[in-house]
Formats: sequence, C-alpha cells, structure tokens
Amino acid sequence: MTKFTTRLPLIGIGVFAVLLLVVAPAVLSEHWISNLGKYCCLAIAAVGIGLAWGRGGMLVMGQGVFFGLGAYAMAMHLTLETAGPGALPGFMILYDPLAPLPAFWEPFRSEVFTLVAIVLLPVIVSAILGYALFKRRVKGAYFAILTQALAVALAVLISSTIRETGGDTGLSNFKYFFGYVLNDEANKLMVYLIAAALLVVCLLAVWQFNRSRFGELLVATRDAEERVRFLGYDPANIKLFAFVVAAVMASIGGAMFVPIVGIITPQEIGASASILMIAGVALGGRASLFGPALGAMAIGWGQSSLGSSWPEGWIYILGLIFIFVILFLPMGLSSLFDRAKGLIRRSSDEPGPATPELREVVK
Amino acid sequence: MSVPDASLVVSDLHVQFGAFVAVHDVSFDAHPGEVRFLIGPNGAGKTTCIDAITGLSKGTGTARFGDKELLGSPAQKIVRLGVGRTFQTASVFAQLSVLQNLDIAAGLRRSPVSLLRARRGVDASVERALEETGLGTVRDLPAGMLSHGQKQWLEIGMLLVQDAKVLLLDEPVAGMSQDERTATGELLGRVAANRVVVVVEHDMDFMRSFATRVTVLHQGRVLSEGSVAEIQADPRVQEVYLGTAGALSGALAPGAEEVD
Amino acid sequence: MLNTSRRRVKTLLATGAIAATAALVLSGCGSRADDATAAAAGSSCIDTSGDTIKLGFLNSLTGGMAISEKTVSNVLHMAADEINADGGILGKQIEYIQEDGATDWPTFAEKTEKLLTQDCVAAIFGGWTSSSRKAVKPVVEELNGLFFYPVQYEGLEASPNIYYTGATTNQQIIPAMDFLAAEGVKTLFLAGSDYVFPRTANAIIKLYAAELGIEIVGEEYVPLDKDDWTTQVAKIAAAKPDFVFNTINGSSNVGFIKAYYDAGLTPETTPIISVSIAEEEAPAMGHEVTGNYASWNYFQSLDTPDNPKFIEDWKAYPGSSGVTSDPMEAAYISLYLYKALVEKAGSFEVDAVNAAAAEGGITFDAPEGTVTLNGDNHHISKPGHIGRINADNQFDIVWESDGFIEPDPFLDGYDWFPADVRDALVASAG
Amino acid sequence: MDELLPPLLNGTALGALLLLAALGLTLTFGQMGVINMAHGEFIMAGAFVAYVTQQVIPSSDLSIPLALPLAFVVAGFLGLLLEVTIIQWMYRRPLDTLLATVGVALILQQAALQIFPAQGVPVEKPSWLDGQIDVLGYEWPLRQVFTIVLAAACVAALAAWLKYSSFGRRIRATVQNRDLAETSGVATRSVDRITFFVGSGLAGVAGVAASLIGGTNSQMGVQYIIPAFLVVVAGGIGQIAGTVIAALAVGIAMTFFAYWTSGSLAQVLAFVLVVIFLQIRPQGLFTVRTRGLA
Repeated sequence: MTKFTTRLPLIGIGVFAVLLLVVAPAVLSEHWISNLGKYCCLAIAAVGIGLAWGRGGMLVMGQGVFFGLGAYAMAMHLTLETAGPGALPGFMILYDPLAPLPAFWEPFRSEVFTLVAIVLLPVIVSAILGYALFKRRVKGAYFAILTQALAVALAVLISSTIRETGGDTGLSNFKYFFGYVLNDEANKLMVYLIAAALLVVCLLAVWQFNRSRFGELLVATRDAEERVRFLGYDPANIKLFAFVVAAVMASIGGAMFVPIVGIITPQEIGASASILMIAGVALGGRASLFGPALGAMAIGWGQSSLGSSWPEGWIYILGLIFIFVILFLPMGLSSLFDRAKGLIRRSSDEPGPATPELREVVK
Repeated sequence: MSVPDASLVVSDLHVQFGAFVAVHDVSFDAHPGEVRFLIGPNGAGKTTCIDAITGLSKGTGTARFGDKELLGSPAQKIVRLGVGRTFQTASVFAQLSVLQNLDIAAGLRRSPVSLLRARRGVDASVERALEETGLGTVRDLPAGMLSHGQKQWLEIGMLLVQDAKVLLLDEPVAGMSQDERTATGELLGRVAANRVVVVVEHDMDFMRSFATRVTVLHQGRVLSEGSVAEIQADPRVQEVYLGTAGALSGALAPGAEEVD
Repeated sequence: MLNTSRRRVKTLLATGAIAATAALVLSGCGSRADDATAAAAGSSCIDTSGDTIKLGFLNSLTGGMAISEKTVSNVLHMAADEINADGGILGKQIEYIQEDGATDWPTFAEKTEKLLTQDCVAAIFGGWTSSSRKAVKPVVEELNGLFFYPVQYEGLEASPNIYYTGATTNQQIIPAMDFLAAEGVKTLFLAGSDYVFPRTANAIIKLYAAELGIEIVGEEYVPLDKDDWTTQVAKIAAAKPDFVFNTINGSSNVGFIKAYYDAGLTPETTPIISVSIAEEEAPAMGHEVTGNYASWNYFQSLDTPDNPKFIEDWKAYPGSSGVTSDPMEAAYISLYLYKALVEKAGSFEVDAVNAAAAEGGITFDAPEGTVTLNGDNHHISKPGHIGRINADNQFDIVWESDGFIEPDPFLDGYDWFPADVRDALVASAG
Repeated sequence: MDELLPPLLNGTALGALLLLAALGLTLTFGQMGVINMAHGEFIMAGAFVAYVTQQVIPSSDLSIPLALPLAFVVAGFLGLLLEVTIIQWMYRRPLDTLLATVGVALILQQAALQIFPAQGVPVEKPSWLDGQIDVLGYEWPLRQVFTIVLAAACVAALAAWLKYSSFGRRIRATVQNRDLAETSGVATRSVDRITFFVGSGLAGVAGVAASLIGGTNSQMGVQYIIPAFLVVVAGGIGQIAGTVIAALAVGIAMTFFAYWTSGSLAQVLAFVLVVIFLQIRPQGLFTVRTRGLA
C-alpha cells in the first residue's frame, strides 16, 4: 500500500474536523448549527454502531438503551442544576410534594459523578448484557430482536415511572449546562463544538481500532467466529469489547443530545428511534470509517429538510432508503466510493493489490 | 508402552447425539515424529473424534495431551493448551490478507492492550510459517483469493505460528492436485518431527505415501490399527471398504459426511 | 505498515488539538450561571413589510400521533383560508408554513426553532401531546416566540409565550366530577393511559373526589400504544364501581371499549365518562361505545349561533373528516384568537401581542360560544359540557356548567388543592 | 380460584392472539430465516380487510367469517409480493432482511394512514360473539373464546399441512438442505414463495382477530411485532409446538403481571423474562439440532 492510501483516513478525519469545528461555525446560522449538533450526536452513536455491526457483525437494534442511559444521566444532572441546590424538579412535586428526591437522582447533583456515569453506566450495562448474550452464543437475528425488546422495555419502564423519571413527557426545560447558561449563543456554540469534537474523537478511536490487531480480529470473528475460537481466542470477549465501546459511544451521543436539543423522552430510546439510528449506518456504509457518521448526518438532514417540505414523502423515502440500500448497496454509499476508487486506479493502469471487486460480498 | 510428555492419548472416547452414537469407545494415541492417520468410510466418526477432542462436540472418556485432560474444556482453552485443528472446508478469513491471517493466529498470547495497537513489522514466527508453507509470495493477497490448496496450507501455517504441539488436520488434501498433495505430505513430514500430527483422510494414495501409523474407524468403532501394510492386509478393513466403496484405493466422495 | 510511530504522534497531536479547541471555547465568552449579564431574549425577525404575514403550523403528519394531529392541521388551514378570504390579519394575508412534528418531540423543538429563526413566523400553532408542548416551551420562551396550543391538558403550567385554547383541568376534569356528583355517584374507577396527562388528571380527581365524598375503588394504567385492556376490565367488573373515569388516550381507547363491552359491562350498569373520546374517535369504536359519556367544552351537537356554519364549512373543506370535535374547534379558535390579539395590539410583535392580552377583553365568537382570553394565564374561558354518545356517534348534551368557566390552571380557586403543592409548582414553573 | 381464574382465562386469550401473530413467523422466520419486520403491517392489512369486507357486506355475522379467508389471501399476496420483489434476493443474508422489511413497514404504515381515515376504522364483531359464558362464576367474554378457537384452528391446519401434505415434506426438505432438495427435484423457488404466502396469510388472519379486539389503524401492527418475534424465539425456531407453549406462557404471564402490578410493568417484566429465559435456553423451548443460532 502506498503511504498516501494508508494516510487517507487520517487526512479525511482532519478535513472533517476542520469542516465541523471551523468552517461550519463560520458559515452556518445558529439554527443549522444546532441541527448539526443534533446530527453529530446521532453520528457519535452511529460510529459505535458501525463498529459493532459493520466490523463486528452484531446488529445492535437497541442502541437506544445506551443512548438513553447517557441522555438521562445528563438530563437528570441538568434538571437538578436548573432546579437549584436542594430543590425538587418541578414534575415531581405534583405526585408527592413531600417525598424526597428518589435516591438514584441524588448523586447526579454532582458534575463529576454525572460525567463518570455517562461513560461508566453503559459500560456496566452493556458488559453484563453482552457477557450474558455472547457467552451463550446468542447472535444474528436473536441478538437483534433481544436488544430491540430491551429498548422497548426500557422505554415503557421510563414512560410509566412518571414521578421518578418524568415519564412519557421526559425531561426538558434545562437552563444551565455545567454552570453555563444554555440560553446564550456563545454557550450554544460551545456545546455544539464539544459534540463535534467528541465525534471527531470517536472517529479517531474507531480508526485506531480498525487498524489495530483488535480490528482485524473483530472482522475475523464476524466472518468466521468458530475459526477464531479454534485459534484460541474467545470470540465472546472480542465481541463484548466492541459492543461495550459502541454502547459508550451511544451514551456519549445521548448525553450531548440533551443540552443541544433540550429534551429527552422515552421515545428517543424506544424501538423506532433505535432502528432509525441503524438507517444512517446502513446508508453510509456499515463497515467503513466515515459511512456511519455521514449516513447518520444525512438521515438527520433529510429529516430536517425533506421532512419539512414533504413530510409524507420523507417517510416513503426513508422506507425506500432501507430497501434499496440494503438490497443493492449492502455496504452503503461508501462502497460506491470504493468502486469509484477502483475505477480510477484501473484507468491509471496501476493494479492495486486488492481491487474492490475481489472483495467478498458481506455475509 | 511409555507415554512421552508430548503425546496425544485418547481412550474410550464416546460421542452421542441424542440416541445416535457417533463415536463408540474409540482409543488411539499419537506421538511426535509420526504422521498419524485416521481413516474410515463415510460416517465412521473420524471428524467427530476430532470435534470431541477440540471441544466442538461433547464427548466422554479421556483425551490427554501429555498430562492435560482436553475433554470438557472450552474450545479456545484447548487451543491454548497447544492443540490446533483445521477444517474440511478450509476456513480462513477471506477478507484479511495471508499475513493478517497468520498474524491473528500468532496473536494468541499477546496482551489485550497490545491488541489495540496496529501491527508493526512481521513476527519471526509468521515469517517462518510463510517460508515453511511457501506462501511468502502471496502474503498480501486476501485469503479468499488463494487456491484451495493454498488455503489449506495457510490453515496449517496458522497452527505453526501458534506453535501448536498437536495438529489435527481434517482432510487436508481434499481437492488438491497431485503436486499439491505431495507438497502437503512433505510439509506434514517436516512439521511432524517435533509435533503430534493426526490426519483424517479419505485419499488412500496420500495415506499410503505419508502415513506412519493408521487407525481405521468403522461405524464409530476402531476396526483396525497398525502400519499401512498391516491395515491393508486386514480382511475386516478390506470387507468394509469393498462393501461400501468398491476398493480400498477407490476415491471416496469427500466432504459428504458430517457437515456441521 | 511503515512509519507507524510518527503517525501515532500525529494522532495524539490531532486529539490534543481538538481538546485544546474545546477548552478554548469552554473558557470563552459564554455567560455563566452567576453572570449578571444573562442572555437577552432572542430578537424577533418577523417581517411585516410585505402584504403577507407568515405563521407556522406544527403538527405531526407522520408517525403515531398523525392519527389525531392531521385533523388539527387541516382545520388550521381552513381557518387561515377563511381569515384570508375575509381580508387577512391587519390587512395582511396569512402565509402559513406547515411543519411536520413527526411524532418526535425533539423534532417539535427543532421545527419551532426553525420556524422562529429561519422562517421568522409571527406565531406557531399546533402540538397535541404534552410532550410536544414541553419540547416547544423552552424554545419559544428563549426566542420569545408565540405558541398556540389547542388541546385539553393537565394544567399546572403557564408561560408568557404560550396561549392555551384547549381546556385546563378545571374546565374539563372538574366539570366531569361535578356531573358525577350530581348523578349521585359514590364509587369511581380510574382507567388511563400510562403517561403524564392521565396521571396528573387522576391525582387531581382523587383530591376532588375526597372533597365530594366519592370513593375511588381502583386505578389502572396501560401503556399508550397498547390495545389489550382485558385484565384491567376484569378488575373493573370485579370492583363494580358506579362509574368509570376514562383518561385513556388514542387508539388504546378502542381496545378498552371493546373489552369493556365484551365483559358485559354496559352504560346502564357501569357507565364510562371519557375525556379523550370525541366525534373523531367514537366512530372507530362502533356501537359498543354508545351510551357512554364524554366531558368536553365543544360538541358538534352544541346549539350555538356560530356552530352550524363551522360544521358546514368544515364538511365542505377538502380533506375534512366530516365531523367536528373539541380539539379541532380549539385549534380553530386559536387562529382567530391570534387575529383578535394582533388587531387589538395593532402589531405582530410578540411583546405588543402579550401586552394586548394583558389588557384583557379579547373575545371570539367561537362555535362553543363566546370565549374570553384570560390575559394573566393565557388560557380562555370555556363552557363545560357532558355529552352522551348516541347511535350516530354524536353526543347528546346531558349536562352543562353554570355558564363559562374561567381558566384556573393552578387551581387557585379550589381549597382542596394543597397550597404547598401549588406554590411549589408555581415556583418551579417560574 | 376466584382471584386466579379471570387472569388465567384472559391470559390464555391474549396468548392466543400472540400465537396468531407469531404463527406466520414460525414459517417465514423459523423455516426460511427471513426476519420480516413488516409482519405487523400484514396484520394491519388483515384488519383493514375485515373493515372493507364489512363495508361491502354490512352484516357482521357474515362479513367476519368471510373476512378470514379474504384477509389470508390479501396478506398472503402482500407477502408474496414482498418475497418476489425483495426477499428472494436476500436469502443468503437473513439479517439484512430485517432492515429491508423495516423500510417496507414504514411505507405500509404511511400508506395506510393516507388511504384510510387517520383515526382508524370500526370493525363490528358478529352478534354471535356478543355475551359471555360462565366459567366457575367468571363471565368469560365470548370474543376471547373465539380468539382461542381461531388460533387453535390455525395451528391445527398449519401443523397438518406441514406434516401430511406433500408440500409440507418439500418445505422440510428445503429447510434441511436447500441444495440437496434442489438436486432431488424440489422446486425450491416455488416452495419459498408458497411458504411466504402462507406465513404472511396467517398474519392476515391474526389481523381479523386483532380488529375485533383493538383499534384498526395504521399504527396497530407496531405493538405485535416485537412480542411475536420474542414468542417465536422463545419457542424454538421453526417449532410450532414451542411457539404455542411460548405464546400461551407469555400471554398468561403478562396478564398475571398486569393483574398484580400494572400494565406497563407487565410488559417490561414479560420482555425481560423472555431475555432471561433465552439465557438459560438459548435454543428456545424446542430445537432442531442441526440449526444454530444464525
């Protein structure tokens, strides 16, 4: 491989970072910055899905669970910060004004605890869940359906625990973000930049995973799990690691979603939200580095723009994206890019070692 | 007979699927320096024996490598004890290069943290395996593009970089050309010098050329055991093979049994 | 595969650069919680120079809530067409921008922001669920926009930037309880969907029931999107209450009514009073709902001066569902109320509109009667009505409140509502 | 007994409804490995067929019995259309069928929303389903009995068809070894299509039953899809007996949970229990040894 092609992904991340962190704030209106921030959050979750599904073969249909863990951890902190020291959040008062704050809320008054929880909660939950499922060799459709069922279960649970979690209406009306007034253009830009920077960091992390031995092992496990076992590795551990990383990314995406969008409800973590997260990954290219992030952003943008001008049509388009991409472009739009690269290479009479058409179609 | 530390000793191996007994009290041993063959007609239980020893199927009885009991351990633990295997249909990681395939095999004893770093340079063990299997020229090719024979060699190479002390090979020469068979046989002879090599095979010519000792299985039981000359002379073996496939040297349809 | 150590350094550099950028921004110019210079409300960009005025309609046209919200969107279009035909607002034709909330609450927030900052609409009309309203509320407050919300809700809320043209609890729940007391009901069973409106409504019902001497003999909730009510209905059958108070929302009502009918419970023995079954919803339940009650402010069967024309216009309107109902009537009111406010203020500016509201005296001859805007809490006065569902899935009016009921979202005028709860709620809302 | 009888009977009826919803999946998912997320929308299609039939034949005493075979055929043809246009290209990557059919589900929901009145449509039950029967003092609604009878009839018909018809043998041959079946002269393509037709058709029948129990609207399919898949997975893939037991177990458990706790918690508990159950028996209640957790 040439130096250039091995560096291409890094250059890409660099360009992407400049676009997000420098160009976008300079040219976009406040409204579109806030939208872009939302897409970034979804893209962070998508990058994790790309790792777990694209590289690891685990169709994670319940990423809403982890998105929700991060989002609710953040939202609980912001709600308490908004309520002020010692005060109860407004929605709790009606049902029982004298009862204390539920015990599990109390630690979220702490900024440090909240930040730690955003990372640690998904690690704990996904590790337990993943350990149980992967050790029992649950995979494929079983895995997809079970994770989806858990997302539904969590959404229903939150909807029905109104005093404890705000229920169906969710948590909203946040005034402060770690001491900063949210209703302030400069602070909004800061929140956006944090989300965008986190997306870039996640891309770098996945880039490093993909080129590491672990990345090779993960692909090997996806394609021939038993073979990996007979090379002396426990495939469960390999998948578990990717699953946990994906969960943490979903959680971080969820956490940043809250200050940017200003509301989190069980609907954002339920079945259809979880499936929508997959849509972008499938569109962009599940196994590629940029595919999941760009795909998620494209879906978000489509929802914002096409969903405005032609709402019914957007649902049909979304449905057709699922069908056509999966049917004709299983590796997403990024495979078109690869194919184009192959064409260019061929026309310049420089046969590469592994031209794209030699790659096996994904199983 | 004394059992050297590095020998594989299987005794009273019994494998049952529901009511069907696939392997019935099979015993055999294999020692470094010999190329040990397991043969038998379709459904004799050859592959099932290997499956049981390597943890793919559940079996009772004992299978000891040195003083370590293999039965009952998970597959990946058995591999870590130094017992490796190949499969009837060569299973390599088609999308990864030959080098990456070998590197994954070599990574068995790497620390988890080092797994998170990119590969730098090529391990000496990988270089040796490339040389030994003659795959050096195709090292950067995706394994999916290799010929059938090359894939089998790659699989053997993966066992070599792991420094497996027991190699259980399931029909390694099926579908190979005559030249490739000879090359494979010679490779096996070389690696058997300080390892236990057990080969499950249908190809009788290949067996005759390279086996040092042979066990014949029939309907899950040991029918006969001995040198190539001894088992060829065994009337029971002749009967089984004449009764099923016509002749001892006849080509038995490979791959039609025990597909999992 | 070469040159890796140098590349790793670069990775670190890149990560560091991003961290530095973030840190730089963090320490930047945004205001902190303790800053005296809290951000000023967003400045308006409403364009009044031309002969049109832009308004935003925000309803779920796709997703689960489209079932209900499509009608609201449609009637808003009808109201806009009517007003335009009549000369517009302050002589300007309404140019409405329809947005889809897509049954997704963050989308409601996003579209609100878009309508206010990109399209520069003068006001937004729509929403249905409390979740959608709660998503919109911080955005309109921050950007100082106007939002008109047309659905009955759980009350206990007030915002300078929201006008509520649906009923608050003292205009729907409390009249229903008064009706039950007048009927001599002694025992009551509460059945609701498991979300904020039924939970809050039932909390209030329980307080008021204690005051009225009505015993609550059971309380059951089922998730919003679930049709299966058999277990809960079996409990109702076992509890044998005089009446069932139904706060179920959406199509889950169909499952409830069918299970109820199946169990042999009838309006003669154990009638139901509902607060979310209207002329739109009743047909989907067939004859099995006939004979039960609903509490609303508006019914199609109301005999008021302005109702016949409203019904006639709606039936003729393209895309009409053929029947009129309370939420759509409230949406219809909302646009006319806005027109009245603007015309009184003589301006589309939000602060001017709010000032006009505060002055009081804004009325509109609505299909439900002449409603008056309360300038303090931005709700409107409404008549309470109880209707009984007849075989045509219309409602026969069986009870009406003593005149129009003044809106009282925080239940100030009701001593049985605990003062400490009210104070805490008002404090947290402010 | 007084306490336990109503939830037990109600739970059985709920289980029967789940069974109807899941039965088609034992064919399309169990036998063919296709994860059809539009199965819930096929149920919806069946319910709308019941409505349309009722518009043509106003007497519900006649229209509902007539709607059952009609719904079977309409949903079956929808399934056939799906198989021919999309699924047949994807047998080698079953996991991807899940995502493609999510798209189909979205489109069908939106189409139903635009074709039919948004609020949903009424489906009247036949008058012979009015009333209750007395079971040890509990007035058991006849409609619940009907659901159970319908589910039992569908299970019996499907099981007999698979077991005794020559077509059933061909399905089993195709499932066990597609290549071998093909070389032995089984037209696997037509087997695929007919299997998908019947599996989807069963969703249509479930839709008629569902239209008598809850609302008939564009969103109705959503609530069935996840429980139906859980039932199939818990029952053991492709196993009718396992599906029957799993459906009844989930239905009864959910009803008892709802009886003791709340409707919301019942759903959460039921889902979590199935996940835990699959920890203990990842292959489900019953299992064919040759099939892994693919």
